[in-house]
Amino acid sequence: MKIEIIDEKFDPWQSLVDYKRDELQNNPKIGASSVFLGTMRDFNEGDEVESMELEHYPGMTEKYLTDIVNNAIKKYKIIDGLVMHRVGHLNPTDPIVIVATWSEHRDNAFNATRAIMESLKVEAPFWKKEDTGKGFRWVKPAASQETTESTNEI
Amino acid sequence: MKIEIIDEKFDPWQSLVDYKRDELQNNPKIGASSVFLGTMRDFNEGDEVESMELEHYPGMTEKYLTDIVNNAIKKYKIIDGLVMHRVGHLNPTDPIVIVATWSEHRDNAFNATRAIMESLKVEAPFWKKEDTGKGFRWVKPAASQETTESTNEI
Amino acid sequence: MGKVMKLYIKYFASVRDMMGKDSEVIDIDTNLTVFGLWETLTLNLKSDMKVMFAVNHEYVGKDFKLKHGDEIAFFPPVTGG
Amino acid sequence: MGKVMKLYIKYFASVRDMMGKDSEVIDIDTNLTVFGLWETLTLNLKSDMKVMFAVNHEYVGKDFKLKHGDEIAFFPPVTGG
Repeated sequence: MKIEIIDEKFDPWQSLVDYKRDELQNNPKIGASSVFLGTMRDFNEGDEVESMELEHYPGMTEKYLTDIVNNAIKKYKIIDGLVMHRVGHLNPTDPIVIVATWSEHRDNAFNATRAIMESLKVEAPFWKKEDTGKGFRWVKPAASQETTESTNEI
Repeated sequence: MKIEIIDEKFDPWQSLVDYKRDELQNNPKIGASSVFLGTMRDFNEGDEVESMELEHYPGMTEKYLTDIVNNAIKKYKIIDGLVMHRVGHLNPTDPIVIVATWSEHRDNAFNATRAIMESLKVEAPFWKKEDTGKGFRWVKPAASQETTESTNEI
Repeated sequence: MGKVMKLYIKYFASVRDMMGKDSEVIDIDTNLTVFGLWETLTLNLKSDMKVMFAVNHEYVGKDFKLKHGDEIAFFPPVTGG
Repeated sequence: MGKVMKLYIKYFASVRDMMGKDSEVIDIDTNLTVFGLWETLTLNLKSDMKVMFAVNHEYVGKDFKLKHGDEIAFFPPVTGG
């Protein structure tokens, strides 16, 4: 497993190839690899976005990413998983997150990568602040992600 | 769009990066990329597999792959799609197929890549023949894939 | 007896193994369906093989009517990906 | 009045902006829940901000009881990925 928080621009495919070369290249039990890459768009909620700051909670973020991938390994019987996530200053087209899973059969890898992304979106402590050119704003989560046991209005 | 049938071992990630560099690198409308890679295992249906021959129907295969990706572009409103598929002699751990889609939002890319793979499995004319060390055998499709309008028992 | 038409026939994978060849060109009576052609070609073979039909690179149903110059392919269910 | 305990508090993102600081260490009465602590800290603030609670890097519900030495974090719903 690989979990990494990265504070400068990275090449997600190269990172994937490097990891695969080291850990997985010669594993003939792998029949399926599913990869998701999230990249920064130059628009959000109808506005142009010039750049973005991505903040995280060191320690807790890594812990949750590790738990999320371990849960996917168990639930979907995948062979291995990887999550790499940017923090810091990002520009449009910059990679934000790459998630990869490896399994014997395609169903498991597809489902695991999707599940990791969905869990990451609601559990992993990252926060985005956008510069729209007219000022900064904190990104709001999608409506479906707004409630958890520990969310409270004050 | 890129559709390619490849008759020798290839590096799927490098192919992806090359295509992205040429066609998509600077498209700031892309927020999500979903990639599936199928690789050859050294086992199938309980038996060891030493190598495999992959055959296709030149002309029809490319036509169906193109139609499948075009349908996904329309249905899932993705920005672009890629399919590269091996034919010829393969050994365990060799890449068989890479499917990639690019979209604004993750839901579309996830669904499009999955849909392309499922359609490819039942529509694209490819056939696998395995060498189990005890002889050759044609691979049978999964039970769910066995019937189409034009399938008939004789 | 109708007009004679020329058909270009291809066999793939296990169907090719069964037929013992990968292609043939035949001249045959018109008003033939793809399944009719298949029955003609396999008259002397016993097989429970599932077969799919494609004409000019498109899947077709068993009642599809053939015409002069068609390329017809017979093959088992596909197993790519 | 119970025993005094030391708490290490962190604020992130829009919660940090509202609090005007990113962390503080406080000594406070025992028998406090995480929501009780939040109410104490925001007594003079008006806000309808949604806030999430984590104690020692784990999400907790509002009734979670704090103990000496805990690291408590307050932040808005997460927006990574």
